[in-house]
Amino acid sequence: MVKKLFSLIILALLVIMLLPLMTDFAPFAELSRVAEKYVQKGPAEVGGQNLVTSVIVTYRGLDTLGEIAVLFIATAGIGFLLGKSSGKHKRSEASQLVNTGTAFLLPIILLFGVFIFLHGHLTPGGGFQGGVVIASGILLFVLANADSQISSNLLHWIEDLSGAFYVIIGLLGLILAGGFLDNSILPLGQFGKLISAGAIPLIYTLIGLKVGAELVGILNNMQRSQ
Amino acid sequence: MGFEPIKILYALGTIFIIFNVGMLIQGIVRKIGARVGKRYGIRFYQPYIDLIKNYVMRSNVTHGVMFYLGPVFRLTGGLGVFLFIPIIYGSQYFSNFAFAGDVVLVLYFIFFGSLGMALGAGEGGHPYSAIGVSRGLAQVTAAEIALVIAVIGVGIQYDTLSITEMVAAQQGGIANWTMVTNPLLTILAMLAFLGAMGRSPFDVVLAPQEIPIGPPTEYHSTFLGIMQTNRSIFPMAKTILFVNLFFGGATNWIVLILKIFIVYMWSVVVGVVFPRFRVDHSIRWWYKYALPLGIIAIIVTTLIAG
Amino acid sequence: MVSPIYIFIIALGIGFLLSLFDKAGRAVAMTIFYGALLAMAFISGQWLLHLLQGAEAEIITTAGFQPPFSINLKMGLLEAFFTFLINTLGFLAGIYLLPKFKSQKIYGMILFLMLIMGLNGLVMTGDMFNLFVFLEITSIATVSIIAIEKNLKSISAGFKYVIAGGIASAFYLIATIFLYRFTGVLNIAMMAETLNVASSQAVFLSVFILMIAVIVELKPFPANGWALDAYEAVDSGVVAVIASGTSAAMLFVFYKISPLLNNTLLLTAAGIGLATFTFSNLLALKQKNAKRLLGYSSIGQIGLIITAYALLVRAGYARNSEIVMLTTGGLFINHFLAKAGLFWLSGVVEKEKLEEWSTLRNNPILLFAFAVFVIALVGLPPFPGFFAKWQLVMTFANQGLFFWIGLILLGSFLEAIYLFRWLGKVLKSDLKAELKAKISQIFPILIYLLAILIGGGYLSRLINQGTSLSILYLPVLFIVFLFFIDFLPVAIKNTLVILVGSYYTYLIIPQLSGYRVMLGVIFLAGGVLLFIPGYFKRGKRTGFYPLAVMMYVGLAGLLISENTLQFFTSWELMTLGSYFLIIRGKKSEPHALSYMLFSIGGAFVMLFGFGILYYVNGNSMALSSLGNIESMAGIIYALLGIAFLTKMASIGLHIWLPGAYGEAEADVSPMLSAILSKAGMFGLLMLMAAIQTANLGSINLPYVLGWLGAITVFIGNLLAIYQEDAKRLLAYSSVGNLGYILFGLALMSHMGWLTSITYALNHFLFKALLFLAIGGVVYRVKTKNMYEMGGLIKKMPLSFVSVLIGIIALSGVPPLSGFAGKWLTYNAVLEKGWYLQGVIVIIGGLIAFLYCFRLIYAVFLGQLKDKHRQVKEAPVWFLIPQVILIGAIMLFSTYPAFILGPVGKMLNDILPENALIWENLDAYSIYGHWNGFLIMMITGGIFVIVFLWLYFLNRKAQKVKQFNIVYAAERPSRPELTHVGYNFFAHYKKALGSLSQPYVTKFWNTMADIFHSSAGFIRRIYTGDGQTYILHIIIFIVVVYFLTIGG
Amino acid sequence: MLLTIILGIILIVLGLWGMLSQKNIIKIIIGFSIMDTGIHLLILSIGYIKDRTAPIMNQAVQSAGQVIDPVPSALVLTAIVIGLAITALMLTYAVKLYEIKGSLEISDFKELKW
Repeated sequence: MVKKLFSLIILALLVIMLLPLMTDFAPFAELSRVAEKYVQKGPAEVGGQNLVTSVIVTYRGLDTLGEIAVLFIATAGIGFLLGKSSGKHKRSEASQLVNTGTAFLLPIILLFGVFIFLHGHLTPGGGFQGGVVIASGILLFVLANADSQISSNLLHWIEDLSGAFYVIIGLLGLILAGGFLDNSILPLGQFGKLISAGAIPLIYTLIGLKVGAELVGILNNMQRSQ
Repeated sequence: MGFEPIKILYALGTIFIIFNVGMLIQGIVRKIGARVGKRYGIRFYQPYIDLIKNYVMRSNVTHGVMFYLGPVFRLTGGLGVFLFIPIIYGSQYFSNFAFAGDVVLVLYFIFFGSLGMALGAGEGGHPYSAIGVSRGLAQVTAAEIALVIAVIGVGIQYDTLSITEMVAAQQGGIANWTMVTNPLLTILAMLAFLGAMGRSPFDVVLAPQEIPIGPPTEYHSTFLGIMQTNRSIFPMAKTILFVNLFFGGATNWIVLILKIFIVYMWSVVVGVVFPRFRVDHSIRWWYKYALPLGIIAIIVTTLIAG
Repeated sequence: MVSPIYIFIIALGIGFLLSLFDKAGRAVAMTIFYGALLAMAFISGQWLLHLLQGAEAEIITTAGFQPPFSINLKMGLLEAFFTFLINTLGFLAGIYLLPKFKSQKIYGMILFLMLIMGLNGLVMTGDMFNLFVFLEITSIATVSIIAIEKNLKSISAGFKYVIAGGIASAFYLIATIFLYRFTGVLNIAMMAETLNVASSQAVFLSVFILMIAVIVELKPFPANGWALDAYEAVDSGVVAVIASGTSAAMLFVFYKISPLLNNTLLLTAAGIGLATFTFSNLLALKQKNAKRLLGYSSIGQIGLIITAYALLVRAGYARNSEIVMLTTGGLFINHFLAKAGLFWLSGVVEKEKLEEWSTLRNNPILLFAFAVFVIALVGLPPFPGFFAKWQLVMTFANQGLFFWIGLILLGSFLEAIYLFRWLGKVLKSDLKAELKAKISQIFPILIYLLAILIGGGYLSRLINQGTSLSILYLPVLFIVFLFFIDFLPVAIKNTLVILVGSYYTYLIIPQLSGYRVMLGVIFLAGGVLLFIPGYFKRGKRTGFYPLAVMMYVGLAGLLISENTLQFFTSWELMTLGSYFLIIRGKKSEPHALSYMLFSIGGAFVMLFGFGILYYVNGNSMALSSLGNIESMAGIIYALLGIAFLTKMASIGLHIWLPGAYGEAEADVSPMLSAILSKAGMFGLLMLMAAIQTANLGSINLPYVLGWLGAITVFIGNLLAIYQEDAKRLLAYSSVGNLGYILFGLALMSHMGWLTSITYALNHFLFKALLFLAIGGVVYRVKTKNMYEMGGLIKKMPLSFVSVLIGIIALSGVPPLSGFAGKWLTYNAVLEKGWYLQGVIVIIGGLIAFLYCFRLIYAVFLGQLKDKHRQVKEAPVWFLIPQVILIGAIMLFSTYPAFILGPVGKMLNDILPENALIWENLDAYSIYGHWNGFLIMMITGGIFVIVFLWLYFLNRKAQKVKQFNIVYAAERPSRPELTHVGYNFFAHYKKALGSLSQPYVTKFWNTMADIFHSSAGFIRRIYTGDGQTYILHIIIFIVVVYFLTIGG
Repeated sequence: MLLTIILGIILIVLGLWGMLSQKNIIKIIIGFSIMDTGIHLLILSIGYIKDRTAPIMNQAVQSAGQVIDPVPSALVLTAIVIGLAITALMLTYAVKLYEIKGSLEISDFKELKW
């Protein structure tokens, strides 16, 4: 109890400490120096309609690669941490509703996921979002089919190759264009079209696959270890 | 003042004189001691008889080299101390070998004999010897505190460490004696004298009446003779040192012997009056009383010397 | 040139594919894995070389846009250096972990590769948010790889780690986004250009949060329980990367964000660093677990580096200026190599408790590595940390940052305590287990061992500021050479050392002038002499020769030093060498420790003094400037004085000495007592020479030293008489004799100094003699307790003669040389007028008679024990130097003029009045005179005459049996009961009562208790509860914030 | 937008409170997630400019003055993914801890201390 009270006092002090961030803060009225340039020149330079995507995949592409790495490490870490599967265990059968729903929804969900990462440079969304959608579809599948085993081999192939291709595309940028992860290795195409913005759709596809595979991998690992 | 071969002869002469003085004083003192104790006592020439008896005895037993050399060290120490002290003021020849060093030399040479003796006794292997040495050394070093302070005091007062110069500074009548000019220091010195003489109350080392304790336990016959010889020279040497330092020295033999007798008597008088200290008592006594007194005396002397 | 971006391309590309390669076989995957690590190291290495040759830093832009519009990486000299360190560490740590990688899932390798890549990213990225991404890569990879050991401890430590890391990065993220708001960019350099920290409270707060987040990642006290737990629990190979690699990268991050910080925040960082350094080292005192101890030490070192960096930058040094690089860089590289090495060793040892590391003794090379790493951490030469710390103290002093210096030195001292305690335990505690070291584990350790050795040499060249340390290079090379030939037998090494030592002596002595000649003879010629007994040893005597030579090299270095750096380096070399000599004794571990602690404490005090000297003397390091100090002279002299007094074992600082000298090996004790102790004297001589010419104002330092010397004489000698152990008796006697030397020096007169040098020379002669003789006896009878000996004169007559001569010279009884010292003392005391002190000194000298007698009596006289009836004379190798020493004593006693005359002239440079006049062999002072030659002749003459007299009367004396004594009608039969040896001076103890009590020892014990119990109390904050650790972090942030804005 | 900033900070503090007051490891992780969410909200609020629209340069957007700052939006995506990864890892640790010791009380894991 004393400890909780003490924690409360400390947190109160923390709030007092953080007060200037609220009282002494003025929100942006104009775009920042960097953002201004992105908005002005982004469409021409990168060719993506969705500026957020342009920033994520190209301008701050290294962050994204790192982010993929984080996810990859987490997957590997979880796999490393949980070690061997603790044997088979029974799970109760899913209900009819889930089974039917899954059969009906799964293709749509997967399709939707693919749509999201393919259109990442045009509309809100992208590789991560798409990957998550795909993974959620697979989760549904797993829930519905208690006995199903997802081929971890396949997952590995998808995960590893998509990651490697992503790096290779980045490398191509370094060799063929202005620098590592430069998207202009492919023609920027016509602004606003699906096949445009250079390598962004390709990268987002790879990211989508990799994220999807990794999230599934994580779920798979967790599920198996219980 | 340097070494000349003729000085060896003079040295032998002074040794002869002082040896006899020592023997006689020993006899007289024992006699006085007995009379104070309502006994008849020995004849005054008894020490001569004892000495001769010891020298002619022929029981020859030794415990080893150091045991054998112990008395040699002892007598060398006694003779050395004596010879390093200038005896008669003004007489180069009766200053013996004082050209080799000053009062510091004498002060440290005193230990030469004691240490050698202690070593010899140590090799004797008798436990009581070791106990005696332990007590003796402990008490001597404690008593020496007063002596050292007294000597330093004299050194401060006369600004010299040369005994001859100290005596020179006291010439011209009793008023110039250290005894008069610096009484506190002299009191200290006389306490030191008690300690140096090894008489009661500081005689637990030899403790003659009790079980045969102390360094001479194992020594006998010739060894004892040498030690007795030393006993008649060494105390005289020490007494002469005190005479020189505090009582104006002496310009001729008569004055010297008189002064020796008087100064020596001081230890005898105290000895017969006061009972013996245990050794830890006496050590503590020197630290507790003589040391503070010495410090005061030094301060006073510094004031006197200006 | 291969672009640095390939580091990431390789790491990521291979990382992503590694599990696919694994399907082709583990060998394939492992080959590629190590190939990748090697390639990364290669890339950074080639950049390092390239940039070292003066190339321009490379800015790598991504996506074809310039910063701030895209993320940029930088490869400058520092980045190259750090990435090179990290990547080589990665490679070596990878090799270290090879057996684990081989047997475990492929994820281990992937995670490891990602971790190294993340660290590279932290160093190279120039973008604040990208930094966050790499921070998370590092953090997640670390947390994941912690699970390489899947036991409860690792897992729970990992959980605490991930939570704490999560909170730190959360704060980092908050700061980042707000800083983006205030500057409109995410590029750190541009952010620093546009940001005005003082412009608003919110800006200040954002920068503060940024800084504190980075600092929390650097594990500040007290918000570091999570890190400590991880250090303790995590696998050694991994924790080496965390402790060295991650710390390196995080320090670089701190370096990178530091342009954002204003002076207030830099001060805050420095304060946090210092608190961390001090408290970590304090708390480590109570630590018994090796890895956690290393954790405390790591955290402390990082704190020190932060403090050094922040304060230097705050003081106006450019962030990448030479000074900053030398100090923080040196400290960092030292920590980096040593800590990784030690953590790797912990994996080899596989033992938790400190003393169980003694298994390292099974492998001398690993033991050597351990010692080197520990010594490097403490900051002793010739390792980088030493030079860096020196430079740090000098630079801080130059800025007047004395308070900081004080606390840094205190922290360093605490660190030295536990590290040397550990080293001692490793060297001495019982060997219980075998050591199984895999080659994959040894290889990285050896590489870092080599690196730290080279690093020290390299830094010593950088640091010298025009004052060369080259005088020490050749001798140090000889030491290294001796390490290499350590497998040879004693005889060869001993001969080599004696030959080289003689030649070196021959080289050095003519270069010396003034009183240095005298000490040169003692240090070097004496040193060579005392190597002679070494022949008595059989076998290899592993480690003895290099370290003994190190001590002598230090001593010689002191003499030829011209500036404070040379002096201090030599001093530390000497200390280090002597420490290892002392600890060779059978039971000397605690004593060697206490020696080392007093020495290190003293050395730090000296360093402080030199620092102030550097400050007041306008950045001059010349030793000659000691004499003309403008201001603060009193403090400088006092500090240096304390330092020298520790080596002199003056009362109050003496408690290390008896054990150290007493428990050392037979031929080491004389080296220590006769030679090493004069190092303190040399320092004091130098100091006093300076004081002589300086104006001290109201502070009368010599007066204080004079009293100290006098009391030392008295107490040292007094305690000596109570010792039962012969060597301790001699050791306490050394304390007393060093007191004379101190007293003489403090007199500040020609006569006084002459006294002092006479004592020194004499002490060298007789103490070497006594220790050798007693050492020989102890070697034969296998005990040091005097009451267990007795009667040995019949078995070891030559040793007896040595001891006899020794004690006569010691006690100052004429005609031997000791008397010269006594005589000079009287004269000097009278001249100076320090009568009371003089009386105490002389009384102390009288007490010496007691132990002198006891030593010779209890050992050689009295009753021979039954078990010693077969004892032989001491080995001839002990006797040879004794004969030489006896000859020297006799010469010195008979012809003191030949030695003291020139010595007097030597002192004329400093103290012109020639107080002692020599007329042939007669010495005259204004008070008295003395003629050593005549005294010798007269005494000899009388002795011979009396002896002949006795012999004439008593020719046929018969030797009787041992128990043929007059014993109150009893016939004793047991020597044990008849030999009075135990508690010989009980009556003295009884008489003096409290004067004989060991107050000083009690005082230091109480001090130690206070430190340890406060450490025990404070460390309870680390409850082990992850939630408490979270609370600590938040408290830390809040409290530091309010302290920052409040102060 | 000030309101969301305040909300974000409230979420952060609430999350921390959860981490400090809850003994159950899962709940502590939930606290962490709440804190993370608060930070994401903060990031988004920083990029928001009043009365502007999303930075998607389709026909609806005529000039640069019409869109909000795309950078925080990009950053928050990265932050979310990273947060997800950390949360997943924490949960894995929770699983592992439960597996070893059968407890989810944080105060049960005090093997290492001092």
